Amino acid sequence: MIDPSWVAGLGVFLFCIGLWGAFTRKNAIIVLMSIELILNAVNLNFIAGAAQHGDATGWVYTAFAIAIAAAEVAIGLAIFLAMYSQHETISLDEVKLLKH
Amino acid sequence: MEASELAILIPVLPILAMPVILFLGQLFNGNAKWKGFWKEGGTIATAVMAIVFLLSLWLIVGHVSAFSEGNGDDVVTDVGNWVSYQLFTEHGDMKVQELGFGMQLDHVSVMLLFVASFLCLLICIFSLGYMNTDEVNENRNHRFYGEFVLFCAGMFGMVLADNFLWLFIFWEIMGLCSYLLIGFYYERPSASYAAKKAFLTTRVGDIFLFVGLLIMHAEFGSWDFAVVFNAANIGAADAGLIKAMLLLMFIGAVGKSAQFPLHVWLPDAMEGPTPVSALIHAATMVNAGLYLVARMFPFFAAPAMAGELGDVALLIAMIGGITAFMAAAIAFVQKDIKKVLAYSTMSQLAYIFTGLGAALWFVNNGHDELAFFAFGASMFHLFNHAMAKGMLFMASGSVIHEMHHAHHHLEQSEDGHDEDDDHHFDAQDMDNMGGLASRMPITAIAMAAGSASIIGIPLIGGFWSKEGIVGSAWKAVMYDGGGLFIIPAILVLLTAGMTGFYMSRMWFMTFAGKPKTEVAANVEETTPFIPIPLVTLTFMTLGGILFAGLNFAGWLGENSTHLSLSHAPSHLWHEITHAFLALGSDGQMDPFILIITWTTILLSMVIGPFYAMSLYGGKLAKGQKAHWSIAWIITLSGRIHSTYKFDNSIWAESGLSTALRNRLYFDQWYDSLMLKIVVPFSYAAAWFDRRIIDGVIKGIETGSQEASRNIRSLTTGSARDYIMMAALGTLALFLLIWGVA
Amino acid sequence: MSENSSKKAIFEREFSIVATLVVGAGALLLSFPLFFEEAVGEIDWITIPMVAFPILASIILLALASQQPRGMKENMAFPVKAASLGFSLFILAISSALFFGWLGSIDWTTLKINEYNMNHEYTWINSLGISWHVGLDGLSFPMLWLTTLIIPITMITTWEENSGWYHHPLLLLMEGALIGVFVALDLFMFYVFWELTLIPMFFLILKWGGKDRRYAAQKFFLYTFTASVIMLLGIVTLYFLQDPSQYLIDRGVLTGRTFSMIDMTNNAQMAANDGSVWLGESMQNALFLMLMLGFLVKLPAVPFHTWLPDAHVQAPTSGSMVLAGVMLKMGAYGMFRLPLTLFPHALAEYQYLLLAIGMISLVYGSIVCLGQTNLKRMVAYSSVSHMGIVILGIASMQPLGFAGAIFMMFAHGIISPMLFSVCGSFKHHYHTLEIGSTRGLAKASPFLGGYMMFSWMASLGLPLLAGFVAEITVLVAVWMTFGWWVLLPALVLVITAGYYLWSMQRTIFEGSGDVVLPEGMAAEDARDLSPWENIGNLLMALLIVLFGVLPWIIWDMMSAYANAHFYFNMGGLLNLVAGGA
Amino acid sequence: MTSHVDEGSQAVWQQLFSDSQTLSALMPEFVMLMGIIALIVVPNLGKAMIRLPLTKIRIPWFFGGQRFKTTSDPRIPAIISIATLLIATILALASLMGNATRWILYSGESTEMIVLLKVDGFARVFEILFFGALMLAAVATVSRMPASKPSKNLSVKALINNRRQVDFHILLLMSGLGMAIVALAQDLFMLFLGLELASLAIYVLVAFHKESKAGTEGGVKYFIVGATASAIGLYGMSLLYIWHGNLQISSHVFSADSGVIVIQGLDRAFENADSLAYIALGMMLVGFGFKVSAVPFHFAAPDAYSGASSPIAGVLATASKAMGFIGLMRVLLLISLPEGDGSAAWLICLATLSVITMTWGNLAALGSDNPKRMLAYSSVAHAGYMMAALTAVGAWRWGHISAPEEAATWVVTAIMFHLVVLVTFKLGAFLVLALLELDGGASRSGSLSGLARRDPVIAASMFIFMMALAGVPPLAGFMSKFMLIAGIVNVAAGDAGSLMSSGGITAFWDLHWVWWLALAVFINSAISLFYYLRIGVIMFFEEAESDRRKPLPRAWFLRLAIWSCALGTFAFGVAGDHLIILCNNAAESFFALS
Repeated sequence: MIDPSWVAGLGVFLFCIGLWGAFTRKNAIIVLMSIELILNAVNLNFIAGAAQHGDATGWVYTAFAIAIAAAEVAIGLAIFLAMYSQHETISLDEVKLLKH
Repeated sequence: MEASELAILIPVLPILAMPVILFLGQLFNGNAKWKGFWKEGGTIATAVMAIVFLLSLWLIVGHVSAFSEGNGDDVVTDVGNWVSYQLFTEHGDMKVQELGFGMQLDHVSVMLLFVASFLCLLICIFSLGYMNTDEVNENRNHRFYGEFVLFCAGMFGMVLADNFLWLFIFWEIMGLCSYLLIGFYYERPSASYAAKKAFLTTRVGDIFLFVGLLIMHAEFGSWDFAVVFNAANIGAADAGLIKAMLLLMFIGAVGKSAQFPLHVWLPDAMEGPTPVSALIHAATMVNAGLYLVARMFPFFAAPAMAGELGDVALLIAMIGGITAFMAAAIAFVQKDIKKVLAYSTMSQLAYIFTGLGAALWFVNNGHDELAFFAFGASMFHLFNHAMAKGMLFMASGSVIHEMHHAHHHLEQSEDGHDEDDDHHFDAQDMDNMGGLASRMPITAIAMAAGSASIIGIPLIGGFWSKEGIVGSAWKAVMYDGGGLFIIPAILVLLTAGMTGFYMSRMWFMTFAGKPKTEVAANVEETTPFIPIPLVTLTFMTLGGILFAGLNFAGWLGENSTHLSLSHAPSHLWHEITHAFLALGSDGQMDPFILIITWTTILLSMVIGPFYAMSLYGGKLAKGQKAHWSIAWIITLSGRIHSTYKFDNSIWAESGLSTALRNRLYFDQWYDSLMLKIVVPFSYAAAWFDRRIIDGVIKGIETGSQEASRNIRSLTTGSARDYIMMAALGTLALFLLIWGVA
Repeated sequence: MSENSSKKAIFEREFSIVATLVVGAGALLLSFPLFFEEAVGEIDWITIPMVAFPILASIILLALASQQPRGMKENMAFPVKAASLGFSLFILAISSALFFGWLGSIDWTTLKINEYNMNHEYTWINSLGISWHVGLDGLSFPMLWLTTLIIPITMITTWEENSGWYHHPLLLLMEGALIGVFVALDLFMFYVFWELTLIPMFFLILKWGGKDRRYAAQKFFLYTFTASVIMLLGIVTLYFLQDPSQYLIDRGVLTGRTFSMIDMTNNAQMAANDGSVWLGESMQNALFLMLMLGFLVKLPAVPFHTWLPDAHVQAPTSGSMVLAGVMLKMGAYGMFRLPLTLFPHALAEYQYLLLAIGMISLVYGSIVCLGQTNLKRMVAYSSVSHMGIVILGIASMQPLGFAGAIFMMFAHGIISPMLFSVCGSFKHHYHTLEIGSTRGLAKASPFLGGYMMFSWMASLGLPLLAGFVAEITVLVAVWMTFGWWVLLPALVLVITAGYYLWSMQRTIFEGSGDVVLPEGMAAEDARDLSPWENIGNLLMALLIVLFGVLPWIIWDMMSAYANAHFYFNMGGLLNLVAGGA
Repeated sequence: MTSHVDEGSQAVWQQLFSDSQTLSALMPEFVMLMGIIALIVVPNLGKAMIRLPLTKIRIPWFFGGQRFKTTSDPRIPAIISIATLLIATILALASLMGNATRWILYSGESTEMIVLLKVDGFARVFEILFFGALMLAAVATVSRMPASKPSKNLSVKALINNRRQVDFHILLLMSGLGMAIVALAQDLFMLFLGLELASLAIYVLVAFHKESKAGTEGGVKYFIVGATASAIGLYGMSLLYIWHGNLQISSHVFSADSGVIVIQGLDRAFENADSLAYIALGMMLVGFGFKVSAVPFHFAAPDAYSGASSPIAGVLATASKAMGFIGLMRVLLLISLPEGDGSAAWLICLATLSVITMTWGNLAALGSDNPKRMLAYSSVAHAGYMMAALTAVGAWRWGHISAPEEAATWVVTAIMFHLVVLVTFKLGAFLVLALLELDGGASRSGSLSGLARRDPVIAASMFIFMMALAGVPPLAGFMSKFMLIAGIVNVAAGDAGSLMSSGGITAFWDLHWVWWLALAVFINSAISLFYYLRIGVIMFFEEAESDRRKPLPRAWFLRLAIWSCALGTFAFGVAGDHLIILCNNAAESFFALS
């Protein structure tokens, strides 16, 4: 069995990538993907924790987290679509009507 | 009913009359009957003044007779409590203190009360003629009478007050009325300016008096004469502070009595109507300072202060001497008849200060008898001067009034008259007068009597007191080690001669010679009411000899003596021998004082008038006749004028003369002090307030707006930036937690 | 046209009925205790309607009037004004009845410290220990009376000048709030009313002010609010420094503490009696400074004064009158009520700081006055200067100084409204406030000139007018404590005279017989005061004379308060001050 | 914090779905659920029939087909939603009055139990807050997004509005349910679930006006940043899970059928926290910090507020923020307060955050011309005030003072009170803006100009709201700010008060430094007054813009909501006693453990 800390370590890695992606990428879809990466890191952590503590709730948490991530994507894409229909772009840098 | 029970009415009646007059005046302004019978309030004012005079007379007679019967005492009437409070003393306990109003009657206050009420009444009558016949004053005479009665109330209150606080309160009320009345013709810039100047200058003095009173309160815990003059209390007080207190109070007196260096307001105060000048700026208010200094007597007399307060006395005499000399010198060159009188007032008041200084000096050094003499002489001079000067001003008012009328008359008769001319003609300028003796006999006689009194022509009013003052000053030098007293002594001696000159000059320029203008030739003495006070006061002035006979000066000097008619002839003899032969109290002739006496008489009676005659005298125009009583003077002056011709052009064109015409530049200095220093400083302060203090507040405002802009510019609008900021914030959070945990 | 006027007539009738009903009902309710005192027993609660009714009445009037259709509102100005005035007069009647002892047979001069007449308490927000606690003593009653005097006079004076229909109700609201401040014995309540006064004043300035009224209104509100929140922090801290009491906790007070000034004062006094320093020295000092900041800004004292000139210059006459007449007194009142009563040691500690602030306010304020070119601004700075005297009186730490300071509050409270009313009339009739833009106005407007002269004279401390008593008593106390420092205030008396006389010379005097009007003003437009203004000014002038000639009318209770205060709170400090003079 | 077994407590332990008691305990939530279902079902009721297979019998199925006219009326969803929220509020209030604490458990295995929900006063008060705020929003929306009676000649806009009714109200109810779960949750993950449920609904609500550029943009930004923040928060939770093994907020001991069961919650574990735990804590702070819009996680908030319709913005500023504060309080006050001597580890960190937050918010609002953004920034500032109060509890010098719980309880009371009354004036202010939006927009301060003339009552209400926000007495905003300050000072004074009985002496510097936070709050509220006053000045001073001089539309529902807010603002200010007591009881139940 893989040591849970490796799993968690992968999680840290994914988290960093996700966070980095979230504020470096302009394309909204990619930002959304980056956020998904963070959520995946969360899942890995829960799994690692569950394995480490021998606790079933971690698995349950993971299942819920996946569901949440899915819902989030759905909503995100819907909002992006609405944005696209208004702004005709999904680049976050070009949507700057509201500022200051 | 005791007179003292009604005494409270003396100040209160006029105070109540003021709103009545003002209210009715505002109500009936322009009404014919109001102008006619009511004289725009003048009738009410006169009635009130008459009542007050009768009340005062009652009071005075009661006082004098009580003393004559040997059971007299200073009457102190407690009228009521004003405010009460508690004081916290150094010993850690509290004491209840009450400030009440009460009235005190002693010889000095009785004398001043008489002077005030008598002159107030006379001048009020004078005003009926003077004010109500001048159309400049039409429809606003009620203001004059309202302020006039208020002033009278202030004077009576000040004289009667039994404590220094109320003295001060009424003192200030007089100041206010002085301001209001000088500024009666408020539309004239010069009057408005003069009023402000008078108020401010006297107020400078007043605050020193005020601080002095604060010290008095701290030292005695009270302002009541009864407490303050108690020798034991004075003994318990701190000598240094008492000295400071007296000095401060003296500064107040200097301001009020227009002494050097706070004298600048008095000449300008002549902007007011002439009755005002007569009443306030000659006869009554300016005496307030003297009264105050006279009231300081017990401090100098207190055993605990013996020898301690000589400096103060010397200073008082010194200021007196300087002012006397300076004012007389300035009076030499004045053309305005009222200005001459104003400077004369200053000069004469200064005499009294010198006399008082000597009296205080004596009493402080333990020479009570000399002190009482000097004190009595000073107070007597106050009396004489008030009577004479009040009359002189009224007489000058008469001249001015008639000049004005004549001018007006001429103007109307001349067709196509240029209206601007009106402003060029100065009814007060003596260069426009001349030869009026025949056209205004009453005025001329009155003025001659008044001038004689002021000059100190022997046996006439002022002579008796002036001699005493000069003599006292020299005695202080001679017998009491007052080395520096030599300065005021010499100054007052010289001033005696100068007085002779400028008073004569004024009289001759006005009444002698030929009319210098057409206006002067057409003057008629017709205005009603004016002669009444002139005649009355002429007798009063000439009656100085009676007062001298009554030992009036002695009575004033020492509270224990009393007036007695039966001893009058012997007293008169006593006075005459003393005055002319310089007999001391022991009956021995004092040769030195004799010299001084006769020098004074010579200077004032002979040399001064002689020069004046030679320069300004002259016979009347042909066909004009003066009254016999003055005709000889004019004739004499014409002789001297034609015989002795002095070339005074060197003096007249010298720098000294220019300086005197410019009043020794005091006004310029004070003005430039105000305009170049105080006003710019205040503008700078206003700038500082707006730019710096408020600038900080505004800076905070603009700064926060700036900060707001900067902060909001961080909200770039890009979601990526938001996330980045959040991430950075997270990092910062970690670091913070790390640092602490 | 006819339809409109008939509408108007109907409306006026209806409105008059409603307004009469409102006033009548209030009057009836209030008169009940007046005439049936025995029937209702104690009348301790009398101040509560004095606070509540003006506020309610003004809200009702505002609500009634605001719901009228457009074009009708202006027609209502008269009945609304009349109702407001009627109400304020009634409040005046009650407070006067209290003063003269017609009501409840009150003796104002025998109160000890922390004893109150009309002491009444209702539970308000029990969980925080807040109650509606009212009471009056020799300090607060003069202020209450002043308020009830000044508000109707203000209404009368500005009857015509400000024609808006909600002007007078705002003044009524102001009156309620001000009375609330002065009667409150609960710190929370005190603070609530303290801030509530800002709102009507804000609107008065904003609605009827001058050109820069917007700036001035905001500055006024912000500045004083900022200072008072810091004061509030002090109050809250003080609150939590008290012992939680089990008794209160059992009664449902969650924190176990109250905001009662009486309790706090008692605690402070008990500590002072033991010779100890209540709350400790540094705590006293900190709290003292915090509370004082709020009050000094309100007063205002240099350097926290710059809101005042702006507010005054921009405010309408009524605003200025109430602001200068009563609102500034809130600051001084607060000082006496809180920091001076609770923290005598801190007062001793900061005596010289107060001296400095007072001196600077006084001297600097008067010098700045001299440099002003705007009449109202000058008068505003003169308020700063005069309030400096109040601080000096406090700093003197003498019973006489305290009493003098309180009298100064009262005297300035009747003098300064007159100053501002004159300025307001000046502005109203001549459309300018520039000193020097006119000459010889006394000719065109003799009443204006006369009142200006009178009020100026009153303000510069002429004897037998109200201000003099205050000045002399305070300065006596200052001499006794600080000695020669008194020369500075004395100097100010000259400067004060200087700027007042100078300003008169350049406005109502001179002109060489002609009236010089401001540019662009036709000669026939130069009018004198309206009857309303005349009446208002006359009333104030009478008051000024009354309290100048007979100061003991109100002085006695002030002096009694100061003495009681001094006996108690300064008891332990005697040795500290003894070395002062 | 301490978690001891309180044997004699009234607590009732219930397993999820074990009996009808659970149902009754969770009645408001079930009502919300029913409401959501009803909103889905009712508009879709129609003449749909199901034909039984092989027969010709058609059974009415009612779901689908040609819709009934009455049930498909576009005005129905609003009624359902308002009714649901109303009933839920009433039930929550009833439950609050019942005052029994119930714990809802989930039994994993026989020996392992997880406490999922806790029904107590704390949760109920917040639920009332949430439902109330949402109800006001729903009522306002009746006017803001009016549904029209179906007819042939409706405008396109009216048609769109009609079609959106169901969506809007479903989302509203869902967010309400999510918030309720947050209030109830006793497990961090459960809390997170509720949070996500609410957030996801709100993301959509923000972007609801998808035909406007601003709406979609605001939605996108809010979504992106929000999703990131909650992902970070969740990551923190997962770390915590790794560290501790469960996400229970507090520890419990209770007897079950199978014997005594001990749940070791995070509160116990934090006594010996290591850096991992602190990192996790920090990350959770980010997640909740976004919800309460604390600086620097607030950036999307102004954009979202100005993009969203005003009632929704109001919900964001009140209910959503309250939700974030529940999280913060749970994490900070229940989990990570130390027991021994000393202050909380996050004390300085949070103090810094709070001061920066309030100052930043106020300064930014100072120059903002858009009233909605201004209110957004002011909402940031208000978050700062509340965080300052929270921070103060961390200064709680354990062992030094005799009655620490009271101080902490007081702070929680103050925060709850503040959040509750915030609904009245913050939401009220947004509702006024909503009214202006009906009249052509509210995105410039000029939109408010001349409001006093156009509609004095609304202007007066707005002024009341502004003054309440600034904290001017006697309005609710003053009361709440006053209580926050009182909380801070109470903690700072500590036991200083009780020393006084013996005439004791305290040096000023003995006050804990959190006292200065109170000063910061006050100075900030003074700054804030500037921009609140400016709104008043604009309304009462400036002339209305030339094209906006007519009276405001008669949106009665919206006005009703505004008036009730104004009334509440005033009433809670002068007579907030009952609410304070309510909040205080709730706060006590927040700390009560058993």
